[in-house]
Amino acid sequence: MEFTPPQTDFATIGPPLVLVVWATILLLVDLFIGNKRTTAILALVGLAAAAAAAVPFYGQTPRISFAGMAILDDTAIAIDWILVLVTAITILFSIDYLKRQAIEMGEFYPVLLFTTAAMMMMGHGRNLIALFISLEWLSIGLYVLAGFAYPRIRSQEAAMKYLLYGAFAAGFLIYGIALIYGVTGTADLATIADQLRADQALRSSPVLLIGLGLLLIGFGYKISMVPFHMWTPDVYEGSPTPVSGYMSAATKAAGFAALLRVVDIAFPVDVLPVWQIMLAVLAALTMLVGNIAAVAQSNIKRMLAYSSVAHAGFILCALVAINVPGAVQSYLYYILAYALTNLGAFAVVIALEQAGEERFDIADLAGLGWRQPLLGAAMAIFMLSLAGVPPLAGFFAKWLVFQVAYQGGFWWLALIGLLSSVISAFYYLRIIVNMYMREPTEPARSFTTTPLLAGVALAALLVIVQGFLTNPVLNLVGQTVAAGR
Amino acid sequence: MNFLLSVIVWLPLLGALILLFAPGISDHAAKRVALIWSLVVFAASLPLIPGFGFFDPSRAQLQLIERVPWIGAFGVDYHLAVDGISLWLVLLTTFLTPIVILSTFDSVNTRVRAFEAFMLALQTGMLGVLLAQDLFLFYIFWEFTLVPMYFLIGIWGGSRRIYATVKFFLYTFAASVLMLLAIIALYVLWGANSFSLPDMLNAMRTGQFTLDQNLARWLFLAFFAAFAVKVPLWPFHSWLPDAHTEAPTAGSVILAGVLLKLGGYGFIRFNLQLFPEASRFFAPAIGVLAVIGIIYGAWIAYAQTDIKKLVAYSSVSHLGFVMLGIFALNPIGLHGAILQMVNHGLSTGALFLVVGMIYERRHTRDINAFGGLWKVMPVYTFLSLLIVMSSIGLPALNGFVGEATIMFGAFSSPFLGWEFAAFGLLGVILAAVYLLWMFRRVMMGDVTEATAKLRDITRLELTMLVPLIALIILIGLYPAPFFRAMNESVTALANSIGPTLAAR
Amino acid sequence: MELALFIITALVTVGAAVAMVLSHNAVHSALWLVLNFFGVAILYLLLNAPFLAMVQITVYAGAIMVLFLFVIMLLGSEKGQEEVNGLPWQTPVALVLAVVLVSIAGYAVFVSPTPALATQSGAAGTSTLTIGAPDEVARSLFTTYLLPFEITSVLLLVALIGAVVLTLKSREGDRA
Amino acid sequence: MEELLFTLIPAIIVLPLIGALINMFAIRDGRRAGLIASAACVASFVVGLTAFILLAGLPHEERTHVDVTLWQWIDAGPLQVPFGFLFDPLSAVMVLLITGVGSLIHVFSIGYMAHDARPVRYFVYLNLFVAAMLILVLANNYLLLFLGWEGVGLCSYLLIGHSFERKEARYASMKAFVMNRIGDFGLMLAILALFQRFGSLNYGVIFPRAGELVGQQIDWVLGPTAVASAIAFCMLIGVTGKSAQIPLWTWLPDAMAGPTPASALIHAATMVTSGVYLIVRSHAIFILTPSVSNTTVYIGVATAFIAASIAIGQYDIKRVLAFSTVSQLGFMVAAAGMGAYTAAIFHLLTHGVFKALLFLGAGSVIHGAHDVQDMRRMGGLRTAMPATFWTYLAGTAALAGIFPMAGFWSKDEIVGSAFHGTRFGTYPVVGTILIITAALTAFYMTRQVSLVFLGRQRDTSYHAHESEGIMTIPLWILAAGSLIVGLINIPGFYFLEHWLEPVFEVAHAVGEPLPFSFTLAIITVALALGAAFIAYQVYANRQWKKTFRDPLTRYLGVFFEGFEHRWYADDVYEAMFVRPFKATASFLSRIFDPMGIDGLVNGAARLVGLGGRGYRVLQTGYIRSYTLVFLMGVVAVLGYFGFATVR
Amino acid sequence: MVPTEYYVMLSALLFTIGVTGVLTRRNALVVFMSVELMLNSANLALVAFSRRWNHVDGQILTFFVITVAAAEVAVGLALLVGIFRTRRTTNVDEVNTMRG
Repeated sequence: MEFTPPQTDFATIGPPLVLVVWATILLLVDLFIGNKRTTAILALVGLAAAAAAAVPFYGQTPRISFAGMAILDDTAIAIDWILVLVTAITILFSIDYLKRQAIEMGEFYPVLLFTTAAMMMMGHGRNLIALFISLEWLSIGLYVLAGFAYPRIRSQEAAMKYLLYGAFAAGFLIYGIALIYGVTGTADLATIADQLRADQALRSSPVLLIGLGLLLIGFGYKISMVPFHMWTPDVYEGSPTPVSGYMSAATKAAGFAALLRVVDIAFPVDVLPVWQIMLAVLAALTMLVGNIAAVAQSNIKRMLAYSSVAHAGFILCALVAINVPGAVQSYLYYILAYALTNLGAFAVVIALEQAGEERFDIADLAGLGWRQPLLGAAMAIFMLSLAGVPPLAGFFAKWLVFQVAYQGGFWWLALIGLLSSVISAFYYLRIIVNMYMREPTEPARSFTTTPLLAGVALAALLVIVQGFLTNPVLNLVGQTVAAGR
Repeated sequence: MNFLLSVIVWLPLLGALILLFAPGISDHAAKRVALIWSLVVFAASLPLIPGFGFFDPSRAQLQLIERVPWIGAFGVDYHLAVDGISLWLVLLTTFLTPIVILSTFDSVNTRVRAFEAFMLALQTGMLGVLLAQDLFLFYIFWEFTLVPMYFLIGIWGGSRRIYATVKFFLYTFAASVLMLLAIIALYVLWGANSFSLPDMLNAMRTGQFTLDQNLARWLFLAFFAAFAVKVPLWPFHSWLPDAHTEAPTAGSVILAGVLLKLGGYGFIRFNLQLFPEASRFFAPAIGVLAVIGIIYGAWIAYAQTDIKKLVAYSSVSHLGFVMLGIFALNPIGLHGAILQMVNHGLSTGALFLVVGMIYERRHTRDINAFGGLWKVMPVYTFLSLLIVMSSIGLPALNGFVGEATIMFGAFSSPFLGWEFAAFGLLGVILAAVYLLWMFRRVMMGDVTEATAKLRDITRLELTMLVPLIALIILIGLYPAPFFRAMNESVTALANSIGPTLAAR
Repeated sequence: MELALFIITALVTVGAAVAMVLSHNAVHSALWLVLNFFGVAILYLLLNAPFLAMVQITVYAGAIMVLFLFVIMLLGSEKGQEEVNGLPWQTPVALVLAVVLVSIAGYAVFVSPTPALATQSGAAGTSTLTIGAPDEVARSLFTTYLLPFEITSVLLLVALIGAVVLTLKSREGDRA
Repeated sequence: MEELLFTLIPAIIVLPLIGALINMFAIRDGRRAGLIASAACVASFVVGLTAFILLAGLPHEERTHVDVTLWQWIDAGPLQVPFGFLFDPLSAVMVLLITGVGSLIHVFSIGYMAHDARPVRYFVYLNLFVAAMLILVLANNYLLLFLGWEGVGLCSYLLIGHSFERKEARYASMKAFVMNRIGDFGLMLAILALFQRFGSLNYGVIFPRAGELVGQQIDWVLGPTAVASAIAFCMLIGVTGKSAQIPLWTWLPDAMAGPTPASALIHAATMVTSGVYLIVRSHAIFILTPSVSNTTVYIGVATAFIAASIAIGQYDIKRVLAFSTVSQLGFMVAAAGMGAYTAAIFHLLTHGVFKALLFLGAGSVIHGAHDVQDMRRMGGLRTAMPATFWTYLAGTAALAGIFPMAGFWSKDEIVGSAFHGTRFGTYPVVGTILIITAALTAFYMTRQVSLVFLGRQRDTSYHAHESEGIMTIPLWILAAGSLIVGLINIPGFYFLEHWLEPVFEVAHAVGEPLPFSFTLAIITVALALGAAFIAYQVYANRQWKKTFRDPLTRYLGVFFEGFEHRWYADDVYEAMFVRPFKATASFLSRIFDPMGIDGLVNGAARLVGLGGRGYRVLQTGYIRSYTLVFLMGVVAVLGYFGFATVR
Repeated sequence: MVPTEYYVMLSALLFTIGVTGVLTRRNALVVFMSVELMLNSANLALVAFSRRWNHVDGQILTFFVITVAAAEVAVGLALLVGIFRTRRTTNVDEVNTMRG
């Protein structure tokens, strides 16, 4: 029985590979490191290496390897870099937080790196199996991170809910993959598309469509698409705050990366437009439900959770019309803008969160803007950006995705998106109101440390700059999008 | 290529950043720095006055064009230019800002640096709105103006400031996003990968870009929403009394003085130019709303006991005239509307200043708490009277010139007609009713114990009011140069919309 | 013959599944599930997948279910973990939805005018035992599916660390 | 010569303005301010007189072309309005009246305002007023006329509200301004219409082309209406406002709350006459529309009669004069409506002189009686203030139309026109009413003189004294004027008629000189004398207390109540307009705006908040319910996809 | 030969039973078992399809699913043990401190 070694171009999975290797080493090295800050710094180094691993291939022809399982194109690299950025900032935020909350364990950073690698694989995957396993991989990592504050009850509850929900959703996802496989005989995204192109009957097969629906659901729950979002607020609230921030930024990026691959490569609009309207309705629901629910929140983490649901809806607007020129760029642009902004917002929460299990309410922000000018200003910038106020990144992002949606023929989606972003402005403004326009009831402590402030400042700066540099940022991801299909 | 407009637009923001970040600026110094800075900006804008060789009033087209590609992928340009329509509003903005900053010398004593910085940032936003010729750039400035204003009301405002500022923000924001959708629609429909307004208009004129009639009307309405709320046109006005009442004096002045004008400006610049057919179609309806606003605002102002609220409702009424002038869709109406925007900025701005002065003295704005000011504060009252009369529309003062011109426009407009002018004139009567009622209660009457020891106007306050009053009188007696500078642009615009005079 | 075997096995697996869901005792549920796994393993055999059938029995019915039983015993939670019911109306709704779901499936598989699942005569006819033979599986795993395979290894590593982290009793500086 | 004329005309206006500015910024002393103001006004009169003479030196047909444009006022595309003045015979006589009578009033004020709290301000207003009035009559276009029109409104507001500590002054000032505004509304509408029809507002463009309006109609809710009538009617609204005619007349009696000399200037001699001036100026339009002209006549005559009847029932010395003014304005408006434009202007001029005299006389009385205005508290002042008495008597005779005083000539011309007929026909009923009104006039004036000067002083709590020379001299001058001013249009010579001819030629509105009717003259004078005699019998030499009831109460009953309460016009207005207006304002402010319009806005926000809270109920915290929702989503999505292709 | 449809229907049935279990049972351990049942039924469908296409891909997928399930169970049970330590319950309905 002959054995043909597979064609393995490790460059195609360069960044995740580097991270996995580095994380494994770090896991071992950590045992001998007393100061966990060192571990954190080493993790940052690993991230830098991972980012660097993609540099030589940026702007090149896409490379496909591992029997078509993995791809390296600019989209993947962009996702990698976004993830590196997010993870790095998360690490900056975590260092002191973990210590203060007395949950400092060296394993945190390797698990974070492993999870990040898994997320990167979502961007590199070109096969439903690869995507499924990557998704499970990152899910397990996130379960661990969510429950990292063991034995805090909320942390445990978050992990538990996430895990049950995730496993439940995984069942649907794998069933969807099974059905797709059943009708097309393949799990390779590009081949699926070829089959669909070739076979008219296939395109109207209910089994295929049900499979597609299950795929959308299976990935959609990860990005908190309504009505598959209900885990989000509880998990975000209960998880250690840096993890919440990380989840809101990185998991979304990864989930959207996978959705992009699935929808864009396997079910292109020109072949199978039927999912568009479905996804558009879900996007509208996501925007509305997320924003409306956030209005009634008083706990800031829950509010940010619902806000992240809403933003998933905004990003979906671009996905709905992904066939439009510039859609992928806009999509990624939004993911970047959103990731930076949301992460920054969580960082401010981190800076203010006391040790223990107290709920952190919006009212606790009172007077922050004057007590901590930099922190307050940064938070204000994040909130305005999330609300979509120019000239911040969030505005440009919204403009791009709504323009894409409009161009794709979904003007009503853009309209709903715009109106729901007005609703969103209400609760974002409430944060600013509390920070600047109310006097504090009691002198609140804050825990601003250098790494945290650095992270916040970095995020804020990027949020401001991204808007003005919209063109370069768009070009960053725009080079080879078409070729990656 | 010259950079005059860019300098005017960005200089204030630079000042704001300096105020925020430069170390060691005391509150006291911050006021001075801001004042000097705004004066510099004003000085920089002075060359725009016709006759200095920068702005040529004999040309209808955009002038002093600055255009640089910005977001190439989507054809967004950094594109500034000025023409007769925006010229005076630009100058009004640069003129009012130093006065407004001067008004903070007495009235703002907390977080001064932030206040002045927001004020300057706001100026950049407003100027940007007036000068941007790229739809997208315009929108950015348009939305950006909300932010500093939001903070100004929210931080330094009265007791219900938070409600007021959130309402202000959300209401305007909600309406503006509709405009964003319309802008996106225009971009997509045109398909030329450009947001440039002049280019788009050119394409429309040459027939390269035609809009379906129904769609154009919808888009018109989307723009209408944004501008109508900003103006504010009845019945979209309800944010204004709250915002005005709660805003600090400086905020009210700039809000009434410039921000509201951006709505009217937007109508002229965008609705009229982009959708001439829809403008004609909707002109009577908007005219009706404008007239209702004129009467309604005046009527309701009469029932107010809060002076600021009264002035706020008077703005609703006065801006109704502006809308009437705009949708007369003829050169006279447009002339009047633009001049009336300037006038309202001067008069109502001054009115808010005047109200602020007694608020500083008494810390109340309740009309019933005053009386007999004419006796204890004669100079103050005299100036107030002038301003009130300007607001009432007394001939020989600026308000009359604008309102009368608008009325001539509306009366002879083929889209409106004499009924609109007649009902609009009712508003003129009512203006006298509520303003004189206020004047009677506040300035006339016997001195009460509370008002007996009030100080007459200070030199600082006089410095604020005198330039305003000088312009009020100047425009009242000799508005011709103001009209002439806008004449070419306005006439060209009006001619592009359709017939300008009703058949006799 | 084959059909008869299928039907019998199917009935057993479904019955075991239902019994698992209905059992009040968690240990019983686990045992019913084991039975279900066995039934599925038989179906695997019917489907020319002997290797998977073995894996099913050893990994699923063996390792995983033993782990389940172990935890049930450890926590003593075979009974009495269901007193609190926060959602009394949940069960009927769930049943209705389940029926709808099965109906959709039935429609898609059998009724739909475009039956995409019809056994493709050529392919099915030649279906042989060889496709599921261990060597075939191995070849695929280490060639085509090398990447997922490697990912799986990392996934297991993460799960391992996670299991440790989530239950570690004491840690440095633990004050909580 | 003509150049000189051109430079003089702006000076007429600028002089009082300069006076006002000097007083405003440089003068703090009341007496000095009075002198400066008077000087400015006198200078203006001198300039005006010079200009008048120069104008008279021009050939007949050139007299209507003295047109000076200072600068382009409004330059808004098609709307071109100059800041320009027209010095034609009509404006010339108006200028002389305004500056002439104005000067005397200024001088008188120096004395009268000597003890006032704010004399400087007063003189500023006075000068401003003169300037505004001059702009009104000198404007060469309607918009500039409107500037003066509203300018005098403002100044009257300021003057009425001069002693703003007094409640009635505050209210009266506002009432005056607002009522004037209502009238201005009509005038402005007329101006708008004129522009729309003619594309210009200049008299020089409009009047020669006024004939174009014939046959033009507009359709509106009341059916087709002639454009000329519409325009004229709108103007008429303006006239009723400014000249205190029905229905906008109630502000004028209240306006007596201002300082008495101001009343003399504004509410007697000049400002209120601008309505008459407007009709005469716009005769080219009015002659096109007999219907509106007739309406004007009826309004005038009704006002004349009603106001005269009210004057009978008043106790306030100034209020009697005020109603007399309203009544006399009714005469003028009626004359103007009939097309007897010269008669209207003639009466305007004579009335300007003798009404100023009467008001100043009343001022002198009030001044001498230490601010007492109630005639019941006076009586017998003849001895204390003889100069005032005699001059006042002259004024009374003039007003009552006693030969040979000025009022006789001018009133007679109006009544004569009514009977003799004009281009619109004869008005015998109107003429009769006017004669009766004239008799009433003699009655109430004699009543006043009797109550104030004759008999004995009923209230001795004050010591009455004669006013100083600076006040009495103007009285004497005006008394003389009351005698001679009637000569300017004396039958047979008709100086005024011929002087104004060029003005009316433009629209071919020159009328035939009215033949003098001795019968009519004798009847009117006899009636007036009879009425005066009755009044004298009733009111003189009685031993009343200071709170007596008028004896007419006994004879006239409710009618006298009606006189006394001004036919309840204010109450009716209050109930019909003011209260509903206030109630509506309150409703809009308290209910409609916050709950209706803003309620929708806040309601939308509340709805979102409600949605948010409602959603929180769904987010139960039970993972099982989350999975249930998940499953619902699955069913929905699969339901769609399962059946998406079947359709 | 038994048609693929039958297998798919069977797997759908089993899957739905598993779903019902997740939705109705409150003992976290039984919920996990129900999830395993769901995954198992998906596997059945995969293997059936594998036969249909006559290649091994579906079976490989099944293999991965089993592995993933195992890993998930490991983490999940560890978490359950942890929760049991702090709360003395495995009833999912008692784990609801966060809501709204």
